[in-house]
Amino acid sequence: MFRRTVCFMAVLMVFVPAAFAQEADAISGADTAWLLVSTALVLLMTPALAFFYGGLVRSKNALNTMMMSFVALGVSGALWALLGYSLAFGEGSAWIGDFSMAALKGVGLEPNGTIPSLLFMAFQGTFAIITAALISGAVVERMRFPSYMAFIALWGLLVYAPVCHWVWGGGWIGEMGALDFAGGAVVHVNAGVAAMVAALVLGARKDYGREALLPHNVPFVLLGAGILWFGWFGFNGGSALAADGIAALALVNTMLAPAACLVAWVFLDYFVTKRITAVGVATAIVVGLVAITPAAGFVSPTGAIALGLISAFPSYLLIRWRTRTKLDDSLDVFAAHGVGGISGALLTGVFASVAFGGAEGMIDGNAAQVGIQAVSILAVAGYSGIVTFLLLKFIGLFAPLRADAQSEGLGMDISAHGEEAYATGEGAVLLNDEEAPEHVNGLISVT
Amino acid sequence: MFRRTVCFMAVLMVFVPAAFAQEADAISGADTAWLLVSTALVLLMTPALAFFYGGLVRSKNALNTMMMSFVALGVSGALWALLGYSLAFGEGSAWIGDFSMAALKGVGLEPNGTIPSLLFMAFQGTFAIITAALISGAVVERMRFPSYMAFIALWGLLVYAPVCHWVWGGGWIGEMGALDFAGGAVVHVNAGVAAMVAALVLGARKDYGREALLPHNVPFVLLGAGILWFGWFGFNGGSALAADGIAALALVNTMLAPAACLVAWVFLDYFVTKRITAVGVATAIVVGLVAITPAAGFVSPTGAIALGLISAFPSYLLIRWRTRTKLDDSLDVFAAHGVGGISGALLTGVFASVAFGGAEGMIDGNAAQVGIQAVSILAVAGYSGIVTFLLLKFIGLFAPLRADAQSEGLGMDISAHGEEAYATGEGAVLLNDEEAPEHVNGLISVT
Amino acid sequence: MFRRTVCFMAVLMVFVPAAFAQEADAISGADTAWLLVSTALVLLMTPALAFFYGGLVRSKNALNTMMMSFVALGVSGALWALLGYSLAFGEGSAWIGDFSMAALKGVGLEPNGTIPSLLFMAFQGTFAIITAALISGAVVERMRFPSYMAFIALWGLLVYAPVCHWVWGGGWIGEMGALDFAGGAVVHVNAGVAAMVAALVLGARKDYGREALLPHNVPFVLLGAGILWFGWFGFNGGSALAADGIAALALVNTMLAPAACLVAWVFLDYFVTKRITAVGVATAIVVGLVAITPAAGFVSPTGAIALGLISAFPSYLLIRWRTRTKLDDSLDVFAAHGVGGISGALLTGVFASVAFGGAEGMIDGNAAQVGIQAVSILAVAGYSGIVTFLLLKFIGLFAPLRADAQSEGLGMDISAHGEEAYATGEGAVLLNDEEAPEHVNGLISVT
Amino acid sequence: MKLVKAIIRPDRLPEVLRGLYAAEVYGLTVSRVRGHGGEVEKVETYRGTTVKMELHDKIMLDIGVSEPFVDRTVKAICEAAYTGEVGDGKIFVLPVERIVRVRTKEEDRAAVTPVR
Amino acid sequence: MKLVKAIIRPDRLPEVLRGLYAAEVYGLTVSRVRGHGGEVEKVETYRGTTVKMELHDKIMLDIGVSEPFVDRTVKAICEAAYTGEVGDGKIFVLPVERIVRVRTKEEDRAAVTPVR
Amino acid sequence: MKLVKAIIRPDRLPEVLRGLYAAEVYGLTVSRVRGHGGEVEKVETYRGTTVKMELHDKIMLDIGVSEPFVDRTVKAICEAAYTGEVGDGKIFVLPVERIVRVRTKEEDRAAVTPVR
Ligand SMILES: Nc1ncnc2c1ncn2[C@@H]1O[C@H](COP(=O)(O)OP(=O)(O)O)[C@@H](O)[C@H]1O
Ligand SMILES: Nc1ncnc2c1ncn2[C@@H]1O[C@H](COP(=O)(O)OP(=O)(O)O)[C@@H](O)[C@H]1O
Ligand SMILES: Nc1ncnc2c1ncn2[C@@H]1O[C@H](COP(=O)(O)OP(=O)(O)O)[C@@H](O)[C@H]1O
Repeated sequence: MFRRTVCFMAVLMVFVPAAFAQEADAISGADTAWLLVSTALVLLMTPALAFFYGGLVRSKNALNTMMMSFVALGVSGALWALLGYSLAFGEGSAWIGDFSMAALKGVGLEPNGTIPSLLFMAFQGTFAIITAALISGAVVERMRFPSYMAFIALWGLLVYAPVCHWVWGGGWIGEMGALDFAGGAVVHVNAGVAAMVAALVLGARKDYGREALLPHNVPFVLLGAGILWFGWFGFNGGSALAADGIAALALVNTMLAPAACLVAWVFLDYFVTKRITAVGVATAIVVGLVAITPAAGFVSPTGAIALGLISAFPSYLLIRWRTRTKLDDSLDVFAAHGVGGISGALLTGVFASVAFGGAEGMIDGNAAQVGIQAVSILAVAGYSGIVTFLLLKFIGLFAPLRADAQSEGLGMDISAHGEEAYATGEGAVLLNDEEAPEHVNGLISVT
Repeated sequence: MFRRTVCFMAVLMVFVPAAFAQEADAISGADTAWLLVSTALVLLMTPALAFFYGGLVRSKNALNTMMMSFVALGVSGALWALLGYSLAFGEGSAWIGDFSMAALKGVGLEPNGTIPSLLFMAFQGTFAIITAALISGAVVERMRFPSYMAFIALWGLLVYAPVCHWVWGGGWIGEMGALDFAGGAVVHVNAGVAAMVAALVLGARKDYGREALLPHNVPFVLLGAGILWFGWFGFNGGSALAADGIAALALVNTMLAPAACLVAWVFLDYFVTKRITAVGVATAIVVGLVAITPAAGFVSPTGAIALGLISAFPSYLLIRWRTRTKLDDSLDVFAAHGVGGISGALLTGVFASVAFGGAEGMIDGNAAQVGIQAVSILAVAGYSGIVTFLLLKFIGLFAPLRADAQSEGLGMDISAHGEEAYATGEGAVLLNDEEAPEHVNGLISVT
Repeated sequence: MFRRTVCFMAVLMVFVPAAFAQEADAISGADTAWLLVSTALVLLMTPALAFFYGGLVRSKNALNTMMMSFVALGVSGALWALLGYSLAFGEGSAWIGDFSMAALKGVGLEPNGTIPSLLFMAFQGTFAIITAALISGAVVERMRFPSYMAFIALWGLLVYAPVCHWVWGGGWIGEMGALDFAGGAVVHVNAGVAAMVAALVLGARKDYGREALLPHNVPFVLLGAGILWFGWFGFNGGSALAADGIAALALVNTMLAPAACLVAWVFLDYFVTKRITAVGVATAIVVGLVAITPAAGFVSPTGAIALGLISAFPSYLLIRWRTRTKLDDSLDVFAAHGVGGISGALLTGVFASVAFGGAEGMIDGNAAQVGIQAVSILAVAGYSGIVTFLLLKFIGLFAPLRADAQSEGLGMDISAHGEEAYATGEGAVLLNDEEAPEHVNGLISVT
Repeated sequence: MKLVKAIIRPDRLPEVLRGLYAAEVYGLTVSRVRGHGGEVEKVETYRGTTVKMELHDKIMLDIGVSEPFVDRTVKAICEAAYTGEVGDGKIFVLPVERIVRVRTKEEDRAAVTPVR
Repeated sequence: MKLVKAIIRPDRLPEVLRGLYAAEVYGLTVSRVRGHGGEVEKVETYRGTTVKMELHDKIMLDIGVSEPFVDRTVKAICEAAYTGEVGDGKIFVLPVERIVRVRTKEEDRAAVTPVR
Repeated sequence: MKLVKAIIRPDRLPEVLRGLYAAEVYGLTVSRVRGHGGEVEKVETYRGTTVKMELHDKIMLDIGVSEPFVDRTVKAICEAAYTGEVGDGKIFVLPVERIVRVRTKEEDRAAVTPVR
C-alpha cells in the first residue's frame, strides 16, 4: 500500500540480522523505539521554529509570531488525525487519498511495515504540522490571527495532504521515481512557495523598506536553530522508518550537510560583508538541513558534504537580493525553504547513489533522475502556489487577512493577543469584572 | 512484584515478534533503548518546568522560581535513590514499601520486566523529581528557599513514595483496579492538591489582588510548554516500559489530546475574552498533557481527542474563577494539574477500552470503573492534602516558611540568592575579601 | 581494531538475550536506535553550551560567545569527517591514527561492533565538536573570531584526534588499562587544560579585576545546564555503544552524580556565602556531569553518588580562588572541566567495580588503577597544554589573537559580527547598497 | 510652568499614580532609572565574585504642570511614595519656559490641560 | 542655552531624527519612557487576570541647544512627530545655565556646536 | 539648587561614580539612554539588510546639588568621564526651584544632604 514503506523494507534486508528480517510484517521493537523518538523529535521542531521565527521579529510581535507555530500544533495536528492522514495515505487515486481512514478508522496497533500504524500516522502528522507553521514566516507582523488559523487548517487538507499523497502516499510523483527522502518537495518546496504567494497576497508590512526591522532576540534565533537541528535528526533519520543502516546514513548526512553549509555561509558572509553574523549562521544551519532533507538516505556522506556546501550559494544570494525588493517574505521562507528544497531535490538527482540506499543519480550515470526531480519540484511548486493563492482569496471573502494599520503599529502581541512578551507590570492596573468587559469590547478593536 | 510491570507484560505478548516474547524475563535491547530515552526525556521536563514557571513570575523572582525546580533535580533525585524508591517499590504492605532496597541495595542490572532494574528505578525517579517541583508553582515569589528545600525533601518521602506505592508499587489502589497509566493521580492530583494546601498555608503574596502581577517573559512560558510536551512523550510513552504497541498508543495519545485541548482552549479564550492568548495556549498544552496522563495507554486515539477537548473546560473555568478569589495558588497548579488530573482520571474510567490495552470503561459498559477512579482520586487528594498540611506546619516550627515583607518586596532573586536574572553590571562594584564578609553577614539579612 | 568496541562487546554478552549475542558482528536494531538518539543528544549539547556560556557574559558579547560554540558545529564537524576521524580511529600507531579513512573512505554501513560504522563516526564526531567548543569559555569577550576559528580547526586535528587515539583508538593510554568511559581525560581534562593555556596566552579582559563582569542572563545559564544534562545522557549512555545494561548503568550514574554534586554545592554555597546561587547550581550540574564522565559505566550507582559529592569540593574551591587571581579563565573552564575531569578520572580508579562493568578499582583492592589514571591525566594535560600553546603562538604569527581595545570596549557582537543580541531598532537607519560598502569597509575596523 | 521631576520606589508607583489622578494630574511620563543615595547596599555573588550593588531600581516621573498644580502634585507624590525607610526618593521642581502639545500646537497651560 | 525635552511616539522617532538633522540639530539624547495622557487604554489578559495598561511606550528626547536653535528644534519635532491622534506627546523647553562638553571642556554654545 | 544632568559613556560609569563619591556627592540617579553626536556610526547587517546605528549607548546622570557643589560635581564628572575620543558626552546645569526629600519632607539643601 505505501510505496515508501515497501521500498525501505527492501533496503532493510541487507543490513539487519536474520532474526529481525524473518518477520517483515511484524512489529520490531527497535524500529518502534526509534520511531517513537523520531516522532517526539519532529514534534519538538515546531516549538523550535517558534523561537527561530520569534527571535527574528520585533519584540512587539514576538508572541504573535510564536503563536503562529504553536497554534499549528493544535489545529494542524488534530485535523491531520481526523482527515489529513486519510487524504494523504488512503488508497485513493494517483492524485489524492480517500476518506477510508477518516477519524483514524482502522488505524490501530497493527504493523505498518515494522511499526504500529498509529505511530506511522503520528510521525507523518508531525510533518504536516511543521510544514504549515513554516509558511507563517512570510506573513508575520501583519496577518490577522483568526484568518491565519483558518488558512493553515484548510491548507493542511487542500495542499499538504494531496502533495504528500503524490510523493509518499502512492501517488504519481512517487510512482514516477522521484526521490524525496524526508520532504524536500513535500515539506520545503511546498511551504516555501506557499510562503512567497502568501507574502504577495498579504502585501508588505507598513514599515518595510522604510524602517529597519531588526531581530529583537538573536539568541532565540540560535536556540531555535539548535533545537531544529536536533529535531531534524528525527525528521530525516526517522524517515527510514527503521533503526537500520539507512537511518544511520540519514542521520549522519543530517549532521554533515548543515556543517558544510555553515562553513560555506561563514565564508560567503565574510567575503561579502566582512562580518560573520549569528543570524547568518542560524540561517545556514536551516538551509543545510533543508537541502539534505530529500537526499538524506540516498547519498553518501561525502555527497552530503558537497550538497551542503553547494546549497549555501543560491539561498545566500537570494536572501541578499530579496531584501532589496518590494517582496516582503519577511523571514525569507522562500529563500531558505523553497530554494533550499529545490537545491536539495535537484542535487539528490545528482548525488543519489545505489551503494547508499538511493537510486542511480547523475554521477552514477543516470542524468534522467535530475529531470524527474525537476518535474516533481515544478509540480509541487505549481500546485502549492495556485491553491495557496485561491485559498487566501477565498478566506479574504469572509474576513480581512491583514490587521489594520493601527494594530500593526501597536504590535500584534497587544492588538491580537492582549499580551506583551516582556511585561514589566509598570502602570498595569487590575480590573475587576464589571470594568473589564466594556474595555475589552469597546475601547480596543479586536483584530 | 510490580503489578505494573506484569500487567504490561501481558499486553506486550500480543504485538511483539516471537523472538522477543520467548524470554519474558530477559533484557530487551529495544525496550531498554526506549526507556533510556524516556528517562532522559522525563528528566528534561524539570528544567522545562523551570522555564514554564519562571516566565510566569515577575523578573525579580525569575531565578528563585527556576531554582525551585532545579534544586529538586538534586534533592529529590538523590533521596529517591537513597530511600524513596524502596519506600515506593519495596514489597512492604498495601500501604507503603519497605527499606529493603534503601541505598539501591540489590538494585542492579538484572531484568525488571525487560529492562534493567536500575533503569526502572531511574525512570521512576524522574517522576518523583517533577512531582515535587510542580508544587512550587503555588508558593513562588514568597517562600523561603531553605524551607522549600526541606519541604520537598520530606514530601518526596512522606507523600510521593507512599502514594506511588499505593498505585504502582503493589499497593491497594492498584489492587483495586484503578487505572493510572502514567500518573494522573500519583503525579498530578497529588501535586495539585499539595500545591493548593501549600498556597493556603503560606498565604497570598503581599501584592496579590492589589497589583497586577504579570508574567515577565512569555516566550519562556512557551519554551517551557514546548519542551514539556516533548518530555511528556517519555513520561507517557515510557510508562509502557517497552517499545511496543502500547508505547506507540501512549505517545500518539500524548500528541493528540493536548492538540485537542489547545483547540478547545483557543475557542474558549476567544469567546470569553475576544483574545487568543499565548499564556492560554501554553496552559492548554499542559492541561491536555496532564489529562491524558492517566489514560494514555488505555484509550483509543479518538478517545484521547475527546478527552483532550473535554478537559479544557473545567481547568479553564477554574483558572478564571480562582484569580477572583483570595487563594493565591500563584501559577494555578491546582487548576492545571489537580483539576486536569481529576478530569483525566475520571475520563479514563469513561473512555478506557480493552481493544486499546485498557480495562473496560464506562463506554464499554463498565460504569463501575468511573467509581474506582473516583475513589483513587479522593484517596490521593485526601492523603496528599493532609500530610502536606502537617508537613508544612512541622517545618514552620523550625524555620519561617515565608520570606519577610522586605525580602519579598526586593524580590527573592536578590534577597534569597544574591543574584539578578538579568544584570547589567551598572553600579556594581567588585568587593575584595576583607570587605565582603561583613556586608554579606551584616547589611543584608539572609532570607 | 577498536579496543573500546571490543571491550564493551565482552561486557555486552553478559546481559543481552541470546538472540542478539549470537551475531556479534551484525548490526543490532536496538543498539542502532540508541546510538542514533545518543548522537542527536550529544550534538544538542553544543547549542546548550552556547547558552550556558552565552548567559554568563555581558550582553554586548552574548552573540560572540554563542557563535564560538555554533561555529564549532560547522568547522569541527566537517573536519572530523574529512580528517579527524581517521587520525583518531585509523589503525596507525600507539600515538596517532592514519589517513586510511580520510574523507570517510571505507566508512559505510557495515557493522562496527553492532552499529553501522558511519554512525560510530558521527557519534565520535559530536564529541570532537563539543570538546573544541568547551575551550571558548576561557577566551570569550576578547578573542578575534577568525583566529578562534583557525584555532579550533587545527586544535581538533592536532590535539583532540591524537589524544582520542591514545585512549579510545587503540593507542597507548587505552592499552595501559586507563579507564575513561566517556571522556574524562579525552574531553574534559583535554579541554580544561587547553582553556587555561589559552587564557594565559590571550591575557585578561581589559576590565577584568577592575569592573564587575556579571552574567547578563542567568536563565540562559540554567537553560544551558538543563539541556546539557539531557544531552549528557547520550554522551555517557551512548558510550556503551549498545542499548544494554551498561548503557543503563551509565545513564543512571549520569543522573545521580550531578544530583549529588548539586546537593553538595548547595551546602557549600550556603556555608560560604550564605546564599544558594543559581549560577552555582548550574555550575554544580556541569561539574557533576564532568566528574561522572570517565566513570559512568564502571562504577555502582552509590559509587556515582559518592563521586558526585566529592567532586564538588575541588572545583568549588578553585573557582572561588581563581577569581581572586590574575588568571582570566573567564568562564572557569579549567575549574569546571579540567579539575572536574581530573577528580572524576582519579575517582574512577577508586570506585571502579568489576561487578558494574569496570575493572578493579582501589576499593576493590587494586590501588594501582589510581596510578594508571593519574598517568593518563598527566599525559593528556601535558600534551594538550604544550600543543595548545604552540598552536596559539603559531596562529598569532599570521593574525592577532585578540581584538583591539576599542572593539573589546564596544563589545564583540557589534565589532566582530555587526549585530546586537537584543536590538530595539531605535535609531537604526536602512542603508542602500551605495552607502553600505564604504561604511562597512571604512568607518568601522573589522575585527 | 514647572516640571516636577520625582524619583520614587518602583513598588510605590501604583499608589503614586492613583494619588496623582486623585489630584487631577493626568499627564505624566515615567522612566526606569537606578539611584544611589543613603540606601543599604545589596551584595551579590556570581561564582567566586562578590559585588556590591550601589544602584537601586527607582522610577522617575516627569510631570509638566502649570503653577497652580505644583503644590498639590508635590504633595500627592510625597504622600503616596512615603514608606519612611531610607530610599524613598526626591522631588525636583524645575522652571519651564514653554510647553507645546505636539498634536495641537497649543502652548503652556493649554498644553498640559488634559483633553478627555 | 536651553534644554528641549520632547516626548514622542516610538514609531515617529525615525522621522523626528530626520527632521532634526534637516534642522541642523545633530546632538541629542534619547530614552525609552512610558507615558500617561489622554490616550485610549490598552487591556491585557493573563490567565483570568485582566489589566488596564495606563502607560504607553514613548520616546523622550533631551536636546541641548543655543537660543537661536530653540524655535526650529521645536518646530522640527512638532512637524515630524505629528499624527493627529491623541498621544502625540509634549515638548518642554527648560532654561539651562551652563553646558560643558566633556571631551574639550568647551562651554555653552561651543559645547553644543557639532564637530564634524 | 541645581540639577546637573550629565551624559557619559557607559564604560566610564564606575570611574564617574568613584569620582563623585570622592567629591562627596552621594545622591544621584542614573538612566540608560542612547545618544547621537559626532560619533562614528556603527554598521550592522541582518540577513541582506544593512543598517546604520545612529544612536550609541550612553548613561545619563541626574544629580541635584546645592550651589556650592555645582563646580566640583561638574569637575569630577569631566575628569572621570574623559577619554579624549569623540562621544565623551555633555553636562547640563539646570536651575532648580525646589527640592523635596520624600521621606522627611525636608526641602532644598537639607534634601540633598546625605543622611548616613
Ligand atoms: N542629590 C540627588 N540627585 C538626584 N537623585 C538623588 C539625589 N539624592 C537621592 N537621589 C535619588 O533618590 C533615591 C533615594 O535617595 P536616598 O538619599 O537614598 O533616600 P532618602 O531620600 O530617603 O534619604 C536615590 O536612590 C536616588 O535615585
Ligand atoms: N503634563 C505632562 N507632563 C509630562 N508628560 C506628559 C504630560 N502630558 C502628557 N505627557 C506625555 O505625553 C504623552 C502624550 O500625551 P497625551 O496628553 O496623551 O496626548 P496629546 O498631547 O496628544 O493630547 C503621554 O503619554 C505622556 O508621556
Ligand atoms: N546637544 C545635545 N543635547 C543632548 N545631548 C547631546 C547633545 N550633544 C551631544 N549629546 C550627547 O552626548 C553624546 C556625545 O556627544 P558627541 O557630540 O558625540 O561627543 P563630544 O561631546 O565628544 O563631541 C551623544 O551621544 C549624546 O548622547
